[in-house]
Amino acid sequence: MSTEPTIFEKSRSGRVGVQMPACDVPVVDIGSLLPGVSLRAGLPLPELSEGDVMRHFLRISQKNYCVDKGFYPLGSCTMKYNPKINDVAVQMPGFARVHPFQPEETVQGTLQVLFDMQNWLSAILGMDAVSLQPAAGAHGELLGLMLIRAYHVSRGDAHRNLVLVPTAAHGTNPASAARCGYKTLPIITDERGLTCIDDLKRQIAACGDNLAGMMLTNPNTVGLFEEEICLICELVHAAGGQMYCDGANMNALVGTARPGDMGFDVMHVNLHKTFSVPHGGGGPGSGPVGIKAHLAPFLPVPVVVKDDAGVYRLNYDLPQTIGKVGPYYGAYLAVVRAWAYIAHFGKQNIHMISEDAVLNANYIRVALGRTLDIAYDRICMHEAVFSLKNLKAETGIKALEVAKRIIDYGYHPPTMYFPLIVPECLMIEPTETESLETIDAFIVAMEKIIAECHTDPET
Amino acid sequence: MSTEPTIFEKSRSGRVGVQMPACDVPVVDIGSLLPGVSLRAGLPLPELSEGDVMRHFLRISQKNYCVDKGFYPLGSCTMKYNPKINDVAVQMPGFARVHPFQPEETVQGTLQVLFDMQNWLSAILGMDAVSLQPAAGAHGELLGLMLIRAYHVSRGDAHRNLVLVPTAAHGTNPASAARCGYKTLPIITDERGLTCIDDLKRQIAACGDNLAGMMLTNPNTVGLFEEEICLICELVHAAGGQMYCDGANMNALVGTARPGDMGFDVMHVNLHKTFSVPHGGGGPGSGPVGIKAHLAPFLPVPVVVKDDAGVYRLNYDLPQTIGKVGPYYGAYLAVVRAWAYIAHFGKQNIHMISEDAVLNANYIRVALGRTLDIAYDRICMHEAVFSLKNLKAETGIKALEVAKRIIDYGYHPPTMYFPLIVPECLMIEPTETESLETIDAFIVAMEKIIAECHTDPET
Amino acid sequence: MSYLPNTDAERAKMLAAIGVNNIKDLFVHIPQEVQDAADFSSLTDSLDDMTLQRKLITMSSNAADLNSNACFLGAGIYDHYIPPVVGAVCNRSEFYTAYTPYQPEVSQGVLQSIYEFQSLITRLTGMDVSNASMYDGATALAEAVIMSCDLTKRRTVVLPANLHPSLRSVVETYLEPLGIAIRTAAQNPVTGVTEIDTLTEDDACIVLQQPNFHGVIEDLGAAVAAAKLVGAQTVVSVDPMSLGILETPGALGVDIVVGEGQGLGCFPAFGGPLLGLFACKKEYIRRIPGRIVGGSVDTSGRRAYTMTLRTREQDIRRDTATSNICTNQALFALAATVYLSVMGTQGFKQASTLCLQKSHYLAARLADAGLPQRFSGPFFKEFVITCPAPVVDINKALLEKKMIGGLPLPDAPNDMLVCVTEQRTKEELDSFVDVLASFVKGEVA
Amino acid sequence: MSYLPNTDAERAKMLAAIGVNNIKDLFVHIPQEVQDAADFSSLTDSLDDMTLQRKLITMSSNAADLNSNACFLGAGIYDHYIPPVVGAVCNRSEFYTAYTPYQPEVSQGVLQSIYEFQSLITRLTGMDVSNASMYDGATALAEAVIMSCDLTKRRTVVLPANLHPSLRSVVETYLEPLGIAIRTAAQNPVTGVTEIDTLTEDDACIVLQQPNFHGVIEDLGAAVAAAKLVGAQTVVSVDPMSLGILETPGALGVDIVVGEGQGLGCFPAFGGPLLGLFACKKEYIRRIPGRIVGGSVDTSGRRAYTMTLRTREQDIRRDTATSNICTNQALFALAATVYLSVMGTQGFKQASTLCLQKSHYLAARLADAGLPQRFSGPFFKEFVITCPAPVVDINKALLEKKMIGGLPLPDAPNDMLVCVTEQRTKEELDSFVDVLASFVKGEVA
Ligand SMILES: Cc1ncc(COP(=O)(O)O)c(C=O)c1O
Ligand SMILES: Cc1ncc(COP(=O)(O)O)c(C=O)c1O
Repeated sequence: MSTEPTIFEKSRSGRVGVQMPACDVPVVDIGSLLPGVSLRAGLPLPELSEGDVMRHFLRISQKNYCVDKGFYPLGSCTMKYNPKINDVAVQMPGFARVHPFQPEETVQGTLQVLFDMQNWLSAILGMDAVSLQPAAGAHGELLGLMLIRAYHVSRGDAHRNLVLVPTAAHGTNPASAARCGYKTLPIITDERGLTCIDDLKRQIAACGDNLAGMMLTNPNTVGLFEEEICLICELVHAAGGQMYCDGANMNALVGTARPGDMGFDVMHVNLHKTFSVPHGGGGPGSGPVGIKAHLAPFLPVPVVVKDDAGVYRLNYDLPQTIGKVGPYYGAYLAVVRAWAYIAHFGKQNIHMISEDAVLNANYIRVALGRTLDIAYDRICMHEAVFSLKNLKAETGIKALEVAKRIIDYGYHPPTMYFPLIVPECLMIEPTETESLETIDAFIVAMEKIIAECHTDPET
Repeated sequence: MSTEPTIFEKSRSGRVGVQMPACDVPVVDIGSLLPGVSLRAGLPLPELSEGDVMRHFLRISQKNYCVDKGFYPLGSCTMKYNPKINDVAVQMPGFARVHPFQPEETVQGTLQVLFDMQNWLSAILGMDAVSLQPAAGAHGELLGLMLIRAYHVSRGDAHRNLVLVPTAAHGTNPASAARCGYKTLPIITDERGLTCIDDLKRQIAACGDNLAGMMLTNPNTVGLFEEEICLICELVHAAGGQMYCDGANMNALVGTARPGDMGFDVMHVNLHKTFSVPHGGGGPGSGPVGIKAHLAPFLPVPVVVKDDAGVYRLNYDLPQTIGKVGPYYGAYLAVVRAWAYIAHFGKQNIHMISEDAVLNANYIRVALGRTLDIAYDRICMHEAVFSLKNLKAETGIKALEVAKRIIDYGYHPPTMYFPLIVPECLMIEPTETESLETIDAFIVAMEKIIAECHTDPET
Repeated sequence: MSYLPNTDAERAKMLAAIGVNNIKDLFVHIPQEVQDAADFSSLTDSLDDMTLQRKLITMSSNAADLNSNACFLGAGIYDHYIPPVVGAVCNRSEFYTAYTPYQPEVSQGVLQSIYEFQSLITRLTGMDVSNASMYDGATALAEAVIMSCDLTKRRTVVLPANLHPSLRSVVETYLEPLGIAIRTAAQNPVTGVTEIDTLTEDDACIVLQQPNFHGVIEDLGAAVAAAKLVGAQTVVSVDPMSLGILETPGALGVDIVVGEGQGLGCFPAFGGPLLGLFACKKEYIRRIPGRIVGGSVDTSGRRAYTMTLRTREQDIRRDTATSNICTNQALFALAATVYLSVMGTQGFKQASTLCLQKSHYLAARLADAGLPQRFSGPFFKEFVITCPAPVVDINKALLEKKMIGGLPLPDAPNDMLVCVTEQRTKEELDSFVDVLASFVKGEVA
Repeated sequence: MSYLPNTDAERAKMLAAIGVNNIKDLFVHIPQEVQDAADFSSLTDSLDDMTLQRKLITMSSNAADLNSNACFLGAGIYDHYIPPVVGAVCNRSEFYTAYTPYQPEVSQGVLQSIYEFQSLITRLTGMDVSNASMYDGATALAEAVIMSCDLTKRRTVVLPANLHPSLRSVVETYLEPLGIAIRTAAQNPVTGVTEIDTLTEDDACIVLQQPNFHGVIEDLGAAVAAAKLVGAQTVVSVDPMSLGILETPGALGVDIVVGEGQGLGCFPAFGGPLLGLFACKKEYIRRIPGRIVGGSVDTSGRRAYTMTLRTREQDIRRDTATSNICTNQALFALAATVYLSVMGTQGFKQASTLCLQKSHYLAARLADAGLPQRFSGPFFKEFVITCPAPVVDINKALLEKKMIGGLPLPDAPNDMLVCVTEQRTKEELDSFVDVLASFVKGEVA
């Protein structure tokens, strides 16, 4: 991998990459247009031709792995294939080249996507309403918690300031709680890999009437379905708390089961995981929030509605709204992509997403379980979790080293050391868009690596 | 570079990459729709998901060098940067999604591009008219020769069947002549690297009144301008022949000089060289033909005209037309790209194309001439030609080996062994879109390789 | 200029290094009077990047495109569905900005794609070998006919009367300077099928277009049998989309198959660039025009691809080459490769079947509405109807309803060649019938 | 389904390998009553690929887009020119289908692009450090204000009255649960500039929007001076396009600069996704929200990039992290990086200057036509005019001439916030004046 200089090092004084038009209105001296305003002296941007720029970014791009190149076994990240129709859609002028403040009548097709998605996501999540405003999962968590808070405040329960968060939860959960002014209390995971009900009861009791709610990832962060979910929701509800579902792992459920039917009051889902929005090297994503009806009065504005004449409108008239968590209507183009993904499957086939995702994961669990130790030996959902504790004890080789070695075989490494509760953890999520032969080839590579660990630990 | 299986090896029976719609009209048994017609049994195409297909082609793509990645020092190929606005243009529905047989009134913007380009290329080549029909340079040669032939036939000179073609010419020249039913006579290149006038006179005399014309590449295939071009044209014209210019090297002249002003009667130009149409891994290209007025009656149909009302029309009414060399109006999308390239420079800046191309080439000639032997030591045009004859004598290392070694330095090899008249030939053409520092870096790499040849000939 | 990296300072430095004072000194070999004559004033003013983009959008908008209008025009260029992955692949810099793969070390991507293209074309046509593409279906046919004359050492070819007029014109133009004679096989006026009982021992080949210009399916087996009797070859110009259903020309004994590949993943694009297909029996491989890519094993034992049988080509064989073609249509061959790969057995068959079913539905509905078909022979996706008014007038009425009508036939202005691809919906077909029926009923002048 | 590779045969094989009979056996842990409750009947019918593409085209066509209509709307989202190379880079699979670059060995492309993004933003703003992006300009401002409270350990922030209403709403929503108080600095009703003489020692920071919601340029230096007097910070939400002309906030002593980066190469896209910019003085680096990429040298001495200062982030620091942000806007940061690289010093300055010149031309022409500006302060590309009729009515008239009018102000329905970018031509500006003048003259009801 040769080094590519930075764009600044490639700059040459006086080079031009874009020829801008001459000014077609009479040019006035800037000083007289902006009297008393301090103006900048230099503008130290790079100077390159268009071709220089293209080459620079093409060269650095080729240093990158990507899902269009191969398998990302990243647990908890749901790196699925990004369909190409979505890329075509987000270039269409009625989606890409419209201004958020255009009059509603001029953006009916544009609004239809939002309206449909509010409804479709509600149906998929089993919720009563959806806000598309959050820009990512963590943003959705924050919104969800704000809605819970607004609900409590509206009922005179402003004192409820404690949120239960499993130790195994993703870091955004406690961080979002803190951003909402909440304190978090940990809940431990038991030997089954599930929420420890005894610990939960203990902590609920400890909260007294200050319990605001619980954030639970389901399927959870070790890839298991919280089979006592209905009980958990009952316990939290009984203590006056609201149930928040971190829907990052929703891919295991799409078309099969709905968090709303399990007792959750509010949840987010990551369109950049479950609904094929590309990760873009770290974003942008989209984190819509679904809610039960009792939280609807607090939704951020606007929501998209269809009036009696069948015209799509932006409704700002929610007197109890919490306000806004984003400036406009969310990550619009991400929503367009997710619209296309859902529409492709439709009501007839939506169940195939979770079925193939879970099938692939369990296949990995069993097949790779012959070589690695399965962290929790039971049917998993969208991902399989392994512990390399014994390997480390026997050979001194750590999960990190195994994961990095897989790069030499042409794969992205799996997720490592998350969640922290599994020692020397490797977490593998295939998604529904990987094929049996890709998975088999990956397993063979892993087997080779583990064999190497025993025979030839230096490589 | 790992091996990627073929698309057939990746196929899995029953896999689907495109879901087609169910038939929305009543389905009738095929046998009764096509009575007596033999139908195929199997259809052995590959079966893959969309993601499988994307990965396959992405992986093989990364094995390829390309101009967006780096410098192609390929002499005679004019591998210049392909501006990105052109890619946007050829996706626009009024260009990409129109049918050639639509009524003229429904494709006015589409036709305007053709009309403009007929005129603009005429101006750039110094010709009276242009046909955009040929699909590539060789196709243009064939058309040009057919026009010459039709001209002779129309004057009762059907017996003229001999064409003079320099030994140094590109292989398409004699091949095209053969396709036009012509016999070719060779002309040698003298020690200056130019057409040997004595030989030319000798061969003209030998032709008697059977001379149909001469095909001359100018600037010629060793990168030099035929400074006696006016004399050459006079000699051929005096013998009743027509002058054909192979305009493959037109990049050296664009905006500076015009073959039409030198005495040529007909020529082609390669839009995929001179006018930034990408090479596409071998095509498609476009090879418009420019002609003087006396050849206009024979042009292929249709030509685009603008009527008195300012409406663009397709004119098929050329009674003496040779017919058609392509089914419609040429490589339309290539013409759109060339339109954009010319429009960007415009009348004010078109000269910069040839100036920077020739400047870059002469800089290479001088700078690399310190290390390699220049084949013809004089000011060159768009490319510099070196002979590695002495290097081979001293070290045993051939031009081929030097050229292949440059791959290890991250470049495409230069053109080798063309034209054949230069022993151990390396031909380097930078074009106007390469920068000084790219050229300098390339020269440094070449110097290192030559040094290696002397010190460490094994690598 | 946005594409020229060198600055004036760098230009000055380079001139100094070369040892001249002025850029004009580099053009001293061009006669001054030639330079003085150069006049570029009829070119456009230089357009900056922003204005250029605007101008292109404006021109493109000044057309009735097939995104916004339902297309019933065919006649060689077809509005078939293009899966988006075709564009995603072909727009990769590594493919579209690459040079011809003469240097295999840095061209394995393009080479493998062409190798796969050739394999796909042989599978589709049932032929033994395919080349790496020709300019278009028309020149491919001309080349095939010339190859056939070379192979048989005969100088007459038989073209069908119902050959696409553009194809016929290109073949005539190519053959004229070579002195190859053309005879025409008549068309049965009732069925629309070519009558092929006229071959002689002077004929190098009989050409058929499948389906023919009028959309009717020809009997290739009969042509092959007739040709064999006189030692002639059979050359077929095929619509590849029909090969989702029809028996392969290979299985029927055809010698050379050519065709227009535009429908396989390439835009109509006002008729260009196109994709010429060329496949034949393996005994003719050394006479094939153009490039061929072969697979082999490199020095380290890995599979590698390279251009093969180069000695047929013009850059080596010069005036005795099998053709003058050099640049071909590699990128569009890639498009067809991606298209056929992603459509796959099932998708391609479905597309083909939808063309068949929908065109027959429309023909039947039109017949019911009083618009009979001109020919009775079997058809695949195109057919000719005789209208009660000039087709140009009908097409105006169709355009108002956002439909692009079919082609008025050169010899019969009231006859329309209608094309129905898999992209036409029932709704569109029914609207088409409504407009035409209104002419039958005399509702329109 | 086109995206699911496994066939039924493969599924059966996998189920057997797992040791279950039926796919439903893998969902046994989900309570049956939950599964039974799931109802997806309100989803759309499954759309095949061809119909899906059609449907998307149809929806997209049902909007007045900015390709076909000249846009005078701004207010935070701008119709700036986007050079085509931005799309060519961002649409490369290697960038847009890559994951977050946690594994530097396979992510050097994304990491280098973010490193360059950060460098460009510091150069543009004159600040010391930049992060790898925030969701949008609004949440970036909220984060900046919270960071300022953390740094100063104060619990009141001062927002200007002329802050963009969406920004204000987001900041309020973010601060409310944290119990941070908001005070409002008044706007001078004549000049439109913020009055900043009201700061106290309880204030963590004063926020300014530059230019402010009404387009008027604020005096950042004065704010910095006033803030310093009471030990408060200055936070500025800047339109990056104005930084082609205006002095950098860094040079004026601003502590934290945020902004909406959409104008730097991203489509308006109905307002999202967007690109939050976040830059500050280097002493605050350990308190920055979100990701930062640093450059270093790898084991073999080559330059390498990696995410740095990770211990600020939520995945490590959990509830004491500097923010909860995880996924950010990497791909749009790349777009801005390509945009700024290709525009370069000259192009970017020109774009900025064209905004300035053209907006002033329009303002002057409107004033001549009897449409005065509401504020007298200096402006960059946006300004408020008071119209003789409700802006919604005027906008209808403009739309008929293919123009998208400016924003009606929330507090004054006859006031229009007009925006002029470098993309508006003189012809468009003059047509705009004509339409508005017709209202002044009372030609329109
Ligand atoms: C379980 C879980 N929760 C929350 C998040 C945060 O989502 P985002 O990165 O979209 O903000 C993630 C992302 O990795 C996650 O895996
Ligand atoms: C001098 C010369 N003439 C003719 C040609 C043939 O042009 P094309 O490949 O476009 O048919 C070439 C192409 O390399 C050439 O260099």
